[in-house]
Amino acid sequence: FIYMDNAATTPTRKEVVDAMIPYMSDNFGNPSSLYSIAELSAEAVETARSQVASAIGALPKEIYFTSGGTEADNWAIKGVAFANRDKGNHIITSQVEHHAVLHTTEWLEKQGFEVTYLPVDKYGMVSPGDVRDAITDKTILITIMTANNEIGTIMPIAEIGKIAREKGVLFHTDAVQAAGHIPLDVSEMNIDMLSLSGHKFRGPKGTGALYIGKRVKIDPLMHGGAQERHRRAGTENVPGIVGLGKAIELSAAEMEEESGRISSLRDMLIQKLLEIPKSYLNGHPKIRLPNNVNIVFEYIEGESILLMLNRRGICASTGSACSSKSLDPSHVLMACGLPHEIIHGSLRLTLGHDTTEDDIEYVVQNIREVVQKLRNMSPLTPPELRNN
Amino acid sequence: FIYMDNAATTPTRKEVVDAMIPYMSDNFGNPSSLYSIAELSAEAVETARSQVASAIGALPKEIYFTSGGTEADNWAIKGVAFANRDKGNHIITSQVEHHAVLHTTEWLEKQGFEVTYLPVDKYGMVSPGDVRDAITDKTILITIMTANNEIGTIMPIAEIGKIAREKGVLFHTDAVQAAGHIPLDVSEMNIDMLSLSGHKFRGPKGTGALYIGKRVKIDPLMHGGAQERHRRAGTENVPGIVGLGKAIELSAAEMEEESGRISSLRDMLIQKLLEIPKSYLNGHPKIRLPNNVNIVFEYIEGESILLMLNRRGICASTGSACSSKSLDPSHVLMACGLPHEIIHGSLRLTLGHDTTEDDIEYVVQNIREVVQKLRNMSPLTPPELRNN
Amino acid sequence: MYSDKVMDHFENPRNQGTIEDADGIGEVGNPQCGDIMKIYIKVRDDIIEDVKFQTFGCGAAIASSSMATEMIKGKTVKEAWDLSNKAVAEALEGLPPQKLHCSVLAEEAIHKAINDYRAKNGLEPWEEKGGHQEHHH
Ligand SMILES: Cc1ncc(COP(=O)(O)O)c(C=O)c1O
Ligand SMILES: Cc1ncc(COP(=O)(O)O)c(C=O)c1O
Ligand code: FES
Ligand code: FES
Repeated sequence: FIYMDNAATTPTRKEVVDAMIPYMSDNFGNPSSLYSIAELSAEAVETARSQVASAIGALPKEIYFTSGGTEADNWAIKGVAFANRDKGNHIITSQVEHHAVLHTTEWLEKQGFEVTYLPVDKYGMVSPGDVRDAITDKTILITIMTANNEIGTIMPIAEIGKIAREKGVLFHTDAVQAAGHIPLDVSEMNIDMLSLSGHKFRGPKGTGALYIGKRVKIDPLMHGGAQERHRRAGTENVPGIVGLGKAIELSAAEMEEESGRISSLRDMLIQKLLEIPKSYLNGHPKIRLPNNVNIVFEYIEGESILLMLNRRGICASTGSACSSKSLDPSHVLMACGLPHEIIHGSLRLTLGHDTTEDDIEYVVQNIREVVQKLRNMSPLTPPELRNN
Repeated sequence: FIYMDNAATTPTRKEVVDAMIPYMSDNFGNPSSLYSIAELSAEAVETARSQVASAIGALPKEIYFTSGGTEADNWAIKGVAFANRDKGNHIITSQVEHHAVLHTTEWLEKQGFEVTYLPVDKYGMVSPGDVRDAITDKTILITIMTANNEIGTIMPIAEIGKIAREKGVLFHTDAVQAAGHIPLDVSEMNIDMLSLSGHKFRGPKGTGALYIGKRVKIDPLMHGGAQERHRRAGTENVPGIVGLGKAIELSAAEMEEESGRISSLRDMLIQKLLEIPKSYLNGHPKIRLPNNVNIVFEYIEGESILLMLNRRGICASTGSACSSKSLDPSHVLMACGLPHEIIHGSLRLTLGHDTTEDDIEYVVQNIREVVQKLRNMSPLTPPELRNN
Repeated sequence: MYSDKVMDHFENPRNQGTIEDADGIGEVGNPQCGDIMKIYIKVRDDIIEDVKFQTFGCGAAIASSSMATEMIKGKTVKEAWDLSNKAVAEALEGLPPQKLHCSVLAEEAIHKAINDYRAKNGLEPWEEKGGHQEHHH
């Protein structure tokens, strides 16, 4: 099959699996223990910490391992909210964040916090000026994602970081889709907290990290043992942490070459798909993740596109409500101002390490056929686009 | 080396690793996706859910996967606290809980909750009568562990469950040390929530589960995507979940035989160690985990015992402050009424699947020597116990 | 997620298309919800002689349209009216719970088409159940 859903998850790369295995049954010690075998685990965790740190321009002691991007986001936001309640109760975020951010801030609203959800432009981009204008003397946190998971738009986070630093407000960024794919530097970009997730860059599922800069006052999300310098309790997932470290190290080393190759495949795919009539690109035409294609085909519905592509061995994703358990259409495409019926026909293709030019050809050919087949079936399709 | 710290963590068993590997690089799909390869992941997660459910007498739909015991404890306690604030703000727990419970309730105290920390008897046992007496009309949760991680004492949780159910209060039990080792049945025992952790029964680190019965009203701890029926967000750690399921299934199947074998080794070890003068058993003499030995040697200090044992290839643990990052002596042994200086000489040996009778001999011989060596060095040792 | 039967009707939909001189047309849903279903019927001697559909919607919506049209073809108008969404879902070997409402669409579209036919022939319309139950887009 052809896997074009690398934004959902990626296969764990072989080097990563190989690095993990020794920490499962052999060097299995609990890093908190005193004996020699446990020291091997503790050292492996520290190596991974350095690997993550150097990929984002942080210090090793500023990296905390979590169970994934969701935990990192929940921790950053709830942790800062509860620890800084005396300073204020206002949080700024955007309408196009991942649910790991949005459902967290919604929950905090129930706990008495106030949240500003900034709008975006038609490309899904947050404006730094809007961020600045939203800051009040009660604002304790700004959380804006580095790059959007659905449409791939890369946010102006360096500008937002600068504003946040000037105003003395903490700035968190959900870099789950960006880390391992585009260059990031927490100190240059004035980022106080950054979330990342291993399985988005060919690392293991169930692993992630939160970078926490030195000026951040934060409560734990996981209370308990003294792990992670008393900030994140729980026996360390040593194999997972080792895998995360290895994956980000390799991604950083290969980033330049890999993102060049993938973004030209992306551009080729976009160009060919836009030849299909009544199709439009979602997200920013240029400032987007190297691997993201999000395109809308009018008159048809996303879940049925996916099902037909699946029968042809192609894995993709959609923002259509019909494909989601909650039956809500993509909040991201809504925030970009697209009407419901257009959102329903959106298709996200996210390329990966294994994607080839042949794959692009095959996918384009099949999408053409599927789109035509579904348009023939749809009551909305105008006669000139039917061929039956 | 001889590993006698199975309460800290266990090696992941080979069958479990083998079950996990296929879900890393091959069947790597995100269970929430629509295409066929993702269905393999989704099915694997559901199989694991049934495996966990049947090990504790629950229904599959009552099992939620977490990143470990700590997350399960934090979720159960904070989740119920925040969701039931309108009903009351009182929580009952015990002084001997794991820090994953105690530091969570301490944090909740800062958020306006009131917590009763029940005392224990000299064996570390909570009295069901005390639980009953502590219940007020503001009580929303009782959380008492199934078995203690340091001293192995098994709590009267069926009685506590009965009281909780009669009084209409939710009952959570931290079964992290018990699950996979002793029989548990959430419906017979009237348990509303139960935490378990994979790496304590030869499953993978970074995996756990929370059982949530149908009468429980609970907020998520991880907000975000719709995973785990909207209750625990975050891309599922599919290999980890598969490993957890496999490990608990095997543990349940082997429990009777394994616990018989291990508890006779435990009794042998206890008996031989108590032959050392001025040594005492901690925890309940009979009602204790099959694999737990916790013994105190007067006049000496735990960290030095561990270090010397480590040089002899023996891995163990202690309740001494000197070995813990926080430099507080074990709160469990304190709650049992032991004086500080005695606590410092405690040694925990927790047996496992690989423990043999030869190991017991070797360990006893070495502990004898180490205890004598350290007693010869200690200013507290009375002359008749010295041999130098 | 879907049964083989659903996938078969989805990939090879029966009775897809329009009828130029239809005796009755029923349309339900709206594009905002992500689903529109249109049913065309040709009736002769109280028998559904021909039926066609057009659907904008998910796999379940398309498969339900296909199955429902197959199930009413050759039946009397009354029999067609009595086709329940449950029967359609059963014939499809089940639908996921969150997709049951897609089969309701088929039932409703058929009712609309039949009442359109009745109206055109000067007959009292039959009472429709009304509304999209369980339809929470
Ligand atoms: C932007 C973004 N944030 C957060 C997450 C959550 O990460 P995880 O599923 O690893 O917990 C994801 C992916 O699902 C994401 O794309
Ligand atoms: C009784 C008890 N509860 C909770 C935990 C925490 O489990 P984990 O470290 O897997 O998060 C442990 C083990 O460390 C434990 O022994
Ligand atoms: S048409 Fe939207 S869920 Fe079926
Ligand atoms: S004597 Fe050194 S820490 Fe206790």
